[in-house]
Amino acid sequence: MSTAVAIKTETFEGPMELLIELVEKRKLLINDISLAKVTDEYMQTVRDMQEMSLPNTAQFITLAATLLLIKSKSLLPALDLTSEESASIEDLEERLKRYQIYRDAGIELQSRFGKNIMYESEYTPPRDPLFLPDIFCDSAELGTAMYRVLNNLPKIEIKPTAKLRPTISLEEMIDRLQKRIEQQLQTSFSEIRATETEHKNVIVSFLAILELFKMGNIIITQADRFGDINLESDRVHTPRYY
Amino acid sequence: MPLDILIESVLFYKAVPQNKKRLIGYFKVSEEDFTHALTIIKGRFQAGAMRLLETETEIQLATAPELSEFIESLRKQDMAGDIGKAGAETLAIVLYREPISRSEIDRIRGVNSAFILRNLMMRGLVTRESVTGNGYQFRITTTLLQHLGITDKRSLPQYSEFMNTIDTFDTTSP
Amino acid sequence: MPLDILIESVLFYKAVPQNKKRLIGYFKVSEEDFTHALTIIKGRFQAGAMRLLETETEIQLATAPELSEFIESLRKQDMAGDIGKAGAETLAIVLYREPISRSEIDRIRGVNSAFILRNLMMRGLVTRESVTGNGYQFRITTTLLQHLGITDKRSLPQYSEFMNTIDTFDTTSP
Repeated sequence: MSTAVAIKTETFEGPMELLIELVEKRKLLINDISLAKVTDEYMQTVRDMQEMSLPNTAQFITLAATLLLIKSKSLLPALDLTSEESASIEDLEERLKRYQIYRDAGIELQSRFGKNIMYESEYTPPRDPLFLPDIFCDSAELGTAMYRVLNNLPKIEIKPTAKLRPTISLEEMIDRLQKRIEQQLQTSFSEIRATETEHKNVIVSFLAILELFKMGNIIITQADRFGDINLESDRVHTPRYY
Repeated sequence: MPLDILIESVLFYKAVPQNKKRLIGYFKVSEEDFTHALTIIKGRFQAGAMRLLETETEIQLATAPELSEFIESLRKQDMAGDIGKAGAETLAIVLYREPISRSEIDRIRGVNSAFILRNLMMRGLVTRESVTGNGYQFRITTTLLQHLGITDKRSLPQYSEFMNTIDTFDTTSP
Repeated sequence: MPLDILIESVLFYKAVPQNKKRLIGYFKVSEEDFTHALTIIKGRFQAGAMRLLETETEIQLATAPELSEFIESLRKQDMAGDIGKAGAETLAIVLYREPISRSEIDRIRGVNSAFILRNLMMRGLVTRESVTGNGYQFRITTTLLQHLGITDKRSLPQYSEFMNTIDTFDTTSP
């Protein structure tokens, strides 16, 4: 975690923008290897955003789940991905590559914009204009027109997060798992998988385990290549002092 | 940039007659060079739809005389048409909110209103006044007000309700 | 009167962008004849101060990009500034993929683009047309071309490069 360079000042409108930035900063191409590499930093940035309670964090977390999936596959090659999971990884790479093209094209537009403007004729209103009213020039008609205008005003946006099912935050999941591991001392991924009904939560819980593993709080063992993954809190073996 | 190109661009951009003496002074050129540049422009325009008109004091661009009948038919069409829904909406905003700047109108409608406002001015329905350092502000013409028979804005349909909605929008939107 | 002369006079007289389809209908000509007339106008303008701008839907007259600085000196108001990163990538999506719906734009950007599109529309850089039963589709405007200093989008230096990449991408991926 300490190696991650936190991006402090820049704010990102969307997850794609952040992800592209992280990949390109390392001069990498978009593939599973580069995405696994930037996962930590992505997670850190999203965590920072959560702390600053920036809006739209939900969409960043959704993408974080896919990223952590990529990362975990790179850490545990034996991990068997469902076809749905593989598809979500492919889809992310695809979307990111597509986004990158338009982002690059946008950079070209931005560099030209306003540099050599081609002007249309300046408008000078006629000195003595005609008076050409029409059917709309009537206070009832104009009242109707005004009503239409006000009807089309952008609605004060109801926070999009409210409409979505509440996405569990990474921290919540890590906490929950940690407690559970400490209680049971040993658990296995298939067990967690069975208790989590929602697909997304399965991903998040699994990756949270990997996070714990990375932080040195648990031990992961896998007896054989396609066997179950066993989790153990390492607290018993190596007591920690706080 | 050659003088003739610069003069041509001023005439096109300004779209109203330009004083020759002023242009000569502005470009700091001799009268001969200026006249020569005009000859080049006239030659260039020969094959097209535009002409350079020249009086003793002024020059301007105009369509070729052969096109006068066609242009007249365009003008008649413009006058025969109505302002359309978008025109009515823009006119309504000016009526309820005047004096109002173009950027405020754009913000309320969510689209650029430059061309619609030109049409409304051409038809004598709105006028604009220059506000120092702040571009233009638009108003309903007195002729249209009389035509509408409005002496007091508050008698407009749902006046205070509409005003409140826009006030809220103004203070809550970014 | 030749078609190119008539079109040129409409553009000059109206001085606002003209819809190509409407002109084709008005003059009752084929699309080929119309396009040919535009080519003639472009050729004629080559030596002068004006250019013919063309999007997929509209045409308009404007000053040549080389005159930008000079015209700027004649103006009282500055043009509005930068478009920002989000604006630039959204413009790129519309430019390379027009006509395009908001949901497609949202999908490519991975974020809700309602606000940025509204902003671009207010600046007149994109426009929307309603498609029956399908909401709105967005297109670029001649105003955007004016700000980019190009007569049509294909004259962007990297246009075909980007277009090829996008085409390849869109045909090979699901």
